[in-house]
Amino acid sequence: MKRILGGVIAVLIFIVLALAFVHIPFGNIDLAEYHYYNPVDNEHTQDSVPQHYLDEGKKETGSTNIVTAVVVDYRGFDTLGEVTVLFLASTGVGSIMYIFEKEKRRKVRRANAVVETASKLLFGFIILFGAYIFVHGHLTPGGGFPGGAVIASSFLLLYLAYPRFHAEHKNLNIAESLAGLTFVGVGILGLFLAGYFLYNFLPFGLPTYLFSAGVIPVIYVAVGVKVGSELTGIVDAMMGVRE
Amino acid sequence: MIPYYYLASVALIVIGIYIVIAKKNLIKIIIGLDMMDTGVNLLLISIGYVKGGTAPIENGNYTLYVDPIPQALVLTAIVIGVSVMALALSIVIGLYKNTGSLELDEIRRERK
Amino acid sequence: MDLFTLVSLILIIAMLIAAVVAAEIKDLLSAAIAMGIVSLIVSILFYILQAPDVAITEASIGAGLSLAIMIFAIKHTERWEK
Amino acid sequence: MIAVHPVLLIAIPLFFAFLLPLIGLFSKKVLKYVVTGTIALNTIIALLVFREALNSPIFDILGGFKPPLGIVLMVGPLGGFIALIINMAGLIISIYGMEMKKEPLVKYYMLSLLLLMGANGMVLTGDLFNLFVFLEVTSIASYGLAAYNKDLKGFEGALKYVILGSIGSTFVLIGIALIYSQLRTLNMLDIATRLNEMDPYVKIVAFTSLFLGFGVEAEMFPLNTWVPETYDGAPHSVSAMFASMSAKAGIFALARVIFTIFAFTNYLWFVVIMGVLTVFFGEIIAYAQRDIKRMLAYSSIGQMGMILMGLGIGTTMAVEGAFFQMFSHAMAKALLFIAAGYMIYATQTEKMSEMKGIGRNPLIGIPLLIGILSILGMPPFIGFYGKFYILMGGFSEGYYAIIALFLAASLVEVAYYARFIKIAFEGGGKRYPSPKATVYIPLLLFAVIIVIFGVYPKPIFEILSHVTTFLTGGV
Repeated sequence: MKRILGGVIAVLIFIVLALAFVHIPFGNIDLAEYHYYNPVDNEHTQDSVPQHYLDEGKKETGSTNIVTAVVVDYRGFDTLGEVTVLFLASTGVGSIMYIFEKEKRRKVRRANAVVETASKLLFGFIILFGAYIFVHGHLTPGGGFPGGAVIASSFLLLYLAYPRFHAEHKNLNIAESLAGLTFVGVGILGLFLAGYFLYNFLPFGLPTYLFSAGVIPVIYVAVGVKVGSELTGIVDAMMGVRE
Repeated sequence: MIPYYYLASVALIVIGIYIVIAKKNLIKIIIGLDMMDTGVNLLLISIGYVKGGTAPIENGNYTLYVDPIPQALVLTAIVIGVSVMALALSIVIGLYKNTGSLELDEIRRERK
Repeated sequence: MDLFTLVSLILIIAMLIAAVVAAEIKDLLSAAIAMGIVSLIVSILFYILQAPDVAITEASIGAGLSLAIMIFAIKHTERWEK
Repeated sequence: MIAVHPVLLIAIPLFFAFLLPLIGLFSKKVLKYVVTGTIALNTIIALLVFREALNSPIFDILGGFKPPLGIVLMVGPLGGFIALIINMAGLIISIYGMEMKKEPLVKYYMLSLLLLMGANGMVLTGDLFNLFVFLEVTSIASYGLAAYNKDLKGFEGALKYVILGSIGSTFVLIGIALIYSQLRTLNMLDIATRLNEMDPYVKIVAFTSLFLGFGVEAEMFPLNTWVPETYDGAPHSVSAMFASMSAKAGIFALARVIFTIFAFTNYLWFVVIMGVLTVFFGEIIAYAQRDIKRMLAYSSIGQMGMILMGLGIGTTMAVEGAFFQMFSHAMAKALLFIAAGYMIYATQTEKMSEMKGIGRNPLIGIPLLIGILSILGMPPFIGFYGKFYILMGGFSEGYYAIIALFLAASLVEVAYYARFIKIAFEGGGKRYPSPKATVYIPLLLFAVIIVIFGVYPKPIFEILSHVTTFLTGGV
């Protein structure tokens, strides 16, 4: 019964959406031909939003990677919201898993010596790699989110190799709080210095250099630390369930 | 003709919706939600594709790039998807600890 | 048919097969892994569509960590769908 | 230059939510005062923003890029009004929330601050994708809070909410993708001006997706099956927050989609029908309920349906009524949920039939009576104006059949609330413990607001005179 209902609804939605996508071209688009309207100054322009990012992005934000420029600078407020979502998820998971944590620990077989040593050796390198990804977010593909995920994966390795391993909740909380405060603090500083929340108030420097693009690297480091500690927190809460 | 990328992503979304409606196992339902998210992400990225364009990283040699905005949106959407999934899974674990079952109808029976 | 279309079509068909497997298989662990394969193929498709940032993120978060979290959840509950 | 930045309404709760874990390391006792203080600060800022928005709409440009390149917050008089309502309700509920004993407290306070922040963001933002992000912030905070009791009921309600909420947000994202693919922009006003560049079929599909997506948060008919279980399973203060904050933000986002973005006039009958179905569904099932919180939850669905109907009828008068109803429902339902919390605590049961004489204590009884009468739409209270204006708007548009259904549903509403009043004020009950200050102060505050603006509604009507510009696609 439920299967038939599900099938019917699924087919209906498929048809409706597929018919809508007949009207949307794939690939054959000229990004420059969409002219936006600026509601604040009430003017119709000859400019197009994506084309503007591609043409002026490097000049306006100092970032070589335009996706990073959009994520952190043009639409930085979305990223703040997104970081909050992850923060909420880790808070929520922690709040739900709270009652299961106090029960006694589960017995786990020890991993063998090779795995233990190798993961101890690899741990530092993986952290370094994650840090590399988020520090260079404005120059190469990558950024705070994948970098943070890589850092969390290094902790995941330790969890799998050492059954007794346990990340200190206090330290994770402090790390994510400080990173979050940095992000909001940079935003509020921009508000005081220039009148715009999240304004890119640092000098841009020379593009393609590491110390360029103003506040983008600062924000991406904060995002990386925050994402890393939050995902580690989620992994810890999920692993921490004792039976 | 509808481009196959759109069809594929709509198919993923629809399979996800089918799983959510038809299945009674909670972990399966969450897999369905995740699949819907993935489908929408693929949809957004295909909308931003420009034939012959390269990734929007300015190295000087290229002049045609793909649309950067959907990529920024999808970065956000991926993280949101994983957050919802983690929270949903922890709720499922909580339900399992309370009822000893993952099936929706058994849980409903348990409550009565 | 150029290389772009060929590779995309092969990957898309593989992805849809993995999605159907994830929907229908009774073993939840296999279903979760099939979901991970869907995410992984989608991340390759992102790369083909010139979105390297998103590809990296999807591969590490969507395919890697969320699969790990899913497997933990299955370990703490049951493996078989009734 | 703007004197007060609306972005502070979002930045301040966020800053303190990130700060709370650090404060929690030193002392857990000060947490509740920090939270209440933060929300009080926010309410003051909301008041200032609202005063400024009355003169002219505020555009707060974020990151220094002119929209649609950057994200902009746009606050019109109505947006400022709804933000003020949300913050005010949040402040009063946070007084009740001080009573919360269940660990982990730090997480409870963080989640409730971020719920407030998300609701503020949904109301203030002028960017479609940003609206989606804040929708997610609000709903993920709600999922965490709904499961906060960590019992079977709480988990079940939260899971239902997660499933429907995720489907809803997927639909919102599909709608955004459709709009973006045709216009290559995300700013609401930009979309609104260039809407005719879209293909008509794509436009309808995009509208339907967005409508269904936000309908989950706004408790619209086929998507509101999560409401009773989630409200029932959540802690009492959280149920009050859902009814007065996240539902209001959801319905305002829906109003934005209908009027600001699409400015549809020929599809509004669809909204009216969804609204009337919601009213009917909510009120009829509420009549059959025996548990107080479930009854209030279904009644909340009914009230949201009335708001939706008002929006759908689409004349100035009906939309004024809808906004008035948002105000009155936010105040009265929060009051009733807090009262329900006390009654459940005092009687140790959720069954209404066992709450004999609970209202005989005047500290509970008088606010309870005021709240119920306001929900029913009795004249000297604020609930009256909302219902009356929606009805009058319906008459002027000739929706006679729908008005008849609306009145029938209202009669059902009267019936079940009267049944409850009879039990609550009956003599011969046990002696109940008298309420603490954290219970009766919020109740009295809500009751005072309901009475003052019921007797003297002129300021509200002055605010609502801006509805005309809102209807024609203004901010």
